[in-house]
Amino acid sequence: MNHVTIRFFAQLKDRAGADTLSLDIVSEYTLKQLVSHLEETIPNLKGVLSTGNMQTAINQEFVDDETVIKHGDEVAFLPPFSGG
Amino acid sequence: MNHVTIRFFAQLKDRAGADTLSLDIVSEYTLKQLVSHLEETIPNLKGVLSTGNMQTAINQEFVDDETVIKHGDEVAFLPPFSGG
Amino acid sequence: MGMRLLFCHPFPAVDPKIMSIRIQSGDFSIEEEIGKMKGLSLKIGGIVTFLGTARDFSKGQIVTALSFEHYPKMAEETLRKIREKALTTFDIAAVTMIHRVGNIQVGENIVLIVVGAEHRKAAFDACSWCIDELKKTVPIWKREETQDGKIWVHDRP
Amino acid sequence: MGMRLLFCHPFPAVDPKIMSIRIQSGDFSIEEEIGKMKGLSLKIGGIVTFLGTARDFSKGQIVTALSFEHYPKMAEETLRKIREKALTTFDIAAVTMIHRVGNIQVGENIVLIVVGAEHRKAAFDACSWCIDELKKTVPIWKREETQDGKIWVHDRP
Repeated sequence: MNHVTIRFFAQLKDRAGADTLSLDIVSEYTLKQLVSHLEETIPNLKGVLSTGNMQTAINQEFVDDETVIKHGDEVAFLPPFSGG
Repeated sequence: MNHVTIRFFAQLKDRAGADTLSLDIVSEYTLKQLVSHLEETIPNLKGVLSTGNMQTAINQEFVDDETVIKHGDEVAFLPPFSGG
Repeated sequence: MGMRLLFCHPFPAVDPKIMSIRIQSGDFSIEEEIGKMKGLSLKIGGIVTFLGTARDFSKGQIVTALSFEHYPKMAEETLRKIREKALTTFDIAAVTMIHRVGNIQVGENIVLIVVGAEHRKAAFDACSWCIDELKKTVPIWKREETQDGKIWVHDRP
Repeated sequence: MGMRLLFCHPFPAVDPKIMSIRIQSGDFSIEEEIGKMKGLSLKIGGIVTFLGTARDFSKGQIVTALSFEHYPKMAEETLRKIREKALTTFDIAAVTMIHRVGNIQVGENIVLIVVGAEHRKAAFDACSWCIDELKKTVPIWKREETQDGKIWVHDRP
């Protein structure tokens, strides 16, 4: 059982209705599979997490779709930045 | 008789030993002639006022060598600037 | 001997106000940040600053207030990387970067970049580069309050 | 009626501290100048400043103090022209230029340029241009005190 923490920011937080999710994953997921899982589970996120301008970080480092999620990972979905 | 005021700045002031000179000129001088006159009169200024990097202003406007000095003019000799 | 130990601080607390990379909710003092930088080196002859402030309109809409959110740790770490890269890329002596988060009123300060160098050209280039990089790479998000409600800047139709 | 007249000021004295072009012997406050500029327009979203400070060395010599001299009226007028040119050349909203004269200690402020704009690129370009122009065209001269004595900067052998 892999325990992961999901973090949502900005508009994603509003859509997901939460800034943090705790998730237990039975099988070994890639990031791509996790995205599909979340988009199915949370209807408001459908088609949003998988758009091209979304970046993802695992444990504060940018990662790509094929990265395998490990136990204890913090997966953060980052909409386009607008600081400054 | 043309009465003119000469102003020296920075190193020129040190060389001339004064920041302001009051001068009565009998004939009609161009700036070039005024420079020759000053370089002859004040030995410390010899070859200094006529160097290429010296700028001259009459009544706070830049002028060239052939400008004719008029009664009441303020002639300022400006070494290369070093503000900022 | 016992008395002297009372004055020993092997792990002194770092005053957050002297740190050159900060994300904070409160305002900052430009004069104070410049003063700290001047105190670092008398070799610094030129200091270029960029101050971003909250404007009252955006894309044709009147903005009445702003709010910023960041990804803690990652935002600070990214700022730190920008600072390090700037210090090695440009001929500069010091960089300070501060970004506010939380609610910000129109006219208030949002972000401050201060770059000190021996010569001004490098300071201008580095300061401009730092704010560009900050906007591109630091996980911070802006929400604007307009007559249409509260809108995250990149979520407009 | 008579009382009200006491409060009439048809020709109010201009406070030199609010003027955006100044040559002065005393120090200036960067925060104050930025604050005044922000008060001018809520359209200003980016403010770039250049601060020139007195370094402790110059051309391999240790400098212990500085002194600046200017050509009154012409120096102010030239600063004014630079400001006007910047406001018409670049897409900016406001320019402040202040230069100190007289004796200045190492580490102290010498010159301040503040440029406010809707967008930062124009503010960076204009601020950099203004300080370049100031150095080239404003009749101000610097004298450095080194171990060789007091030397006007362009009078070195």
